[in-house]
Amino acid sequence: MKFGILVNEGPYTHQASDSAYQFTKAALEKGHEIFRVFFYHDGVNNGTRLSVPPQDDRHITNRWSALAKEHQLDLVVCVAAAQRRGLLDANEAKRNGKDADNIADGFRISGLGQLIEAGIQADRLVVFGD
Amino acid sequence: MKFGILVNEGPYTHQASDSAYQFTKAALEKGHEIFRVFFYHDGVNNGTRLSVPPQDDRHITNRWSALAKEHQLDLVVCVAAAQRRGLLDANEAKRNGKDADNIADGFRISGLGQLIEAGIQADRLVVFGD
Amino acid sequence: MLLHTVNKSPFERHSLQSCLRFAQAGSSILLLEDGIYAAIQGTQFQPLLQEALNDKKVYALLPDLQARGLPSEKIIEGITLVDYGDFVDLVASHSATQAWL
Amino acid sequence: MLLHTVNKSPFERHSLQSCLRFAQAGSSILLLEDGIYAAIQGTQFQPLLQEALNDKKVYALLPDLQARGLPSEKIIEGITLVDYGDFVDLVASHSATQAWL
Amino acid sequence: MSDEDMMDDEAGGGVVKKFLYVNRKAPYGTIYALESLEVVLIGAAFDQDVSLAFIDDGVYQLTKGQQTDGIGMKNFSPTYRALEMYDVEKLYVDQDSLTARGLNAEDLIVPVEVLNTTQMAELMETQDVVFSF
Amino acid sequence: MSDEDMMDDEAGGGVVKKFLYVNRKAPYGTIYALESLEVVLIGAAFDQDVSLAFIDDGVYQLTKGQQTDGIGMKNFSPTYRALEMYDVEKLYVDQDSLTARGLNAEDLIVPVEVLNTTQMAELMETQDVVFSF
Repeated sequence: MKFGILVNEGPYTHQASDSAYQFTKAALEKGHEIFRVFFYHDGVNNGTRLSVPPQDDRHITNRWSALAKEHQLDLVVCVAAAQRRGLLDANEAKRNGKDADNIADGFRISGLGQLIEAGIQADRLVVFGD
Repeated sequence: MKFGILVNEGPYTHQASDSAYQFTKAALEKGHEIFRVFFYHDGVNNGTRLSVPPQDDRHITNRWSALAKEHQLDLVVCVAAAQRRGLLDANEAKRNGKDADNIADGFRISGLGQLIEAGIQADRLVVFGD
Repeated sequence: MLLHTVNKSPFERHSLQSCLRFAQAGSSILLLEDGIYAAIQGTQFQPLLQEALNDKKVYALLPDLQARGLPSEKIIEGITLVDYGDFVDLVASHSATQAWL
Repeated sequence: MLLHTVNKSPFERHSLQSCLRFAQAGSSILLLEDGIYAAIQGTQFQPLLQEALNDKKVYALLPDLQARGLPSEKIIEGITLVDYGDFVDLVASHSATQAWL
Repeated sequence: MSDEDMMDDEAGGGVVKKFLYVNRKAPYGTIYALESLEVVLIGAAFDQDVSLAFIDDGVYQLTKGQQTDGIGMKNFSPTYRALEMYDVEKLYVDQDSLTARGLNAEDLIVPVEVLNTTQMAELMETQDVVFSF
Repeated sequence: MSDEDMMDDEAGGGVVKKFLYVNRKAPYGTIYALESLEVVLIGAAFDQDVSLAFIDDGVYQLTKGQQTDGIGMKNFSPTYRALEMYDVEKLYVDQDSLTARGLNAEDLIVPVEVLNTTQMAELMETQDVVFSF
């Protein structure tokens, strides 16, 4: 079965990203396909490569990046939500005249249409939020 | 009177930063002193210079920066909370082997002791959060 | 005396009830952000607020009321509407502020 | 039928009550994150959950229970403890999932 | 909306699903209402069978007379009136949520269909995809 | 804790204020409990008169038997036991919040003083600074 995953909250502050990660990992272990993980609202902050959590804590962004690499996951950060909150890739930084970007490996920035598409193409959409 | 302000939530997602800003501005207009504005939890995300809100919306970070410049406000971002969430200045980026930083003008990163100090030195501490 | 602030809708969270349980006679309560929904007449929270008004001051932040389309005439009698400047004065005139987040 | 998820403490927010008001007979409810506090015996929410169990399935996510120090023997009878793999199965076996955020 | 928002238009390839947007949060205190509306607007281009449900504090999103100058935010409530132009016409409001808040359909900025609990529950059960924010 | 956290030690310059940390949120579902505790630990170096209040879901922060391996987070509840070493010894728990949750003082990981509503309200009224997160 094909799953779409929506993550509405940023890393660490709410458990949403953790629950979404555990769900995604379990789905993959059961042989399901993850059509896309879409990060919306503060969820876009999961995609920063500048995070430095304490050494005895999980690294939420790196964990997503590693899972994406292992399973060719499509991790999509909403462009409008990301712009509001300061999550940019090199293109977005250039387009908006910013001198730095902060997106992590394995994440890409795209439009809300990608969320709608996940709703259409995936057999099930699961929402994790606050 | 000297006020300390604590902002617990990030920009746009919760009204906390807006309310804190309006309060701070009103206090300054009444001739009070703002000892410090301390950004904790997701509040650290108020200090990113990479934010690009829609043109018809307020620019929360720039608004804080401008107020800080006009009134020599001390805007302090908690280092531990900022590291978790990927908000770094040039020093922090270097120290943690990161290739970019994202702190905005007028914000500085420091320790939680700065919040305690605000509690001690300010006549009143006001908390804005979720 | 303390100034208590409540910024959550009473329909969504229990912050208001907790605040009212601990707020002492003579203290003040400021409703702001989504907390202002507690200030409207005709909801299940009106009796709670009216009881609070017997021995406490209750304030509601007018800019937050206006943003949410709540007309002043729908506010429970006895609740004082304030602006951000008044909010500053309230903080200054109370011994400390406790936010019921 | 729908799978409803509730991730909020019933002591803090009203999500569980709203969920239970709309959940149809035959649907399922999964309590996770802070939502698992609703699964404990002896609180004001036990009657609500027991009524729901008459015509719905109720699940609670074991890893979230364990994290919060809630022993399995304190869970309301009839609630099924599940892990993340079971959560996946539940999503797959219901027509859609509705999150009561 | 930026260019990227539009680039996936018609990605559905002819499939029509029932999409329900569940709105349970008040406006301005948090951004969920506004950003939910942004999804609805983008989603309208995909020709799915879209419904919006307003439950609990979500009914506050639709109140008339919102004036946001005092809090320095943009008043986005007129956008709900624009939904019709996007062919988003199924707006359902929970009767009990209105009543509990001392509101009725005349207090709302757009025409809506008011549903009782059973009707709303049945609407939910028929959906293929439920978005909550 | 990083170096910066310590650099303001003794910034109070002899002033002793009454600091109350109000904990009303459950652990793990959100980070507030953990990050509140981090403030308490840093604040302990400043020799203020510190009290912690656990109210509503905040009492869940103190439950025995927390095992977080399954959710991949760190179990920070043992840190409450370390507070004593930092001379943070005034831990107050609201009786009604315990009762509503079917808990009592024996279910908690540290010794606490259980207060009724009036006692807790009076404690609050005596504070100079109230931190809520």
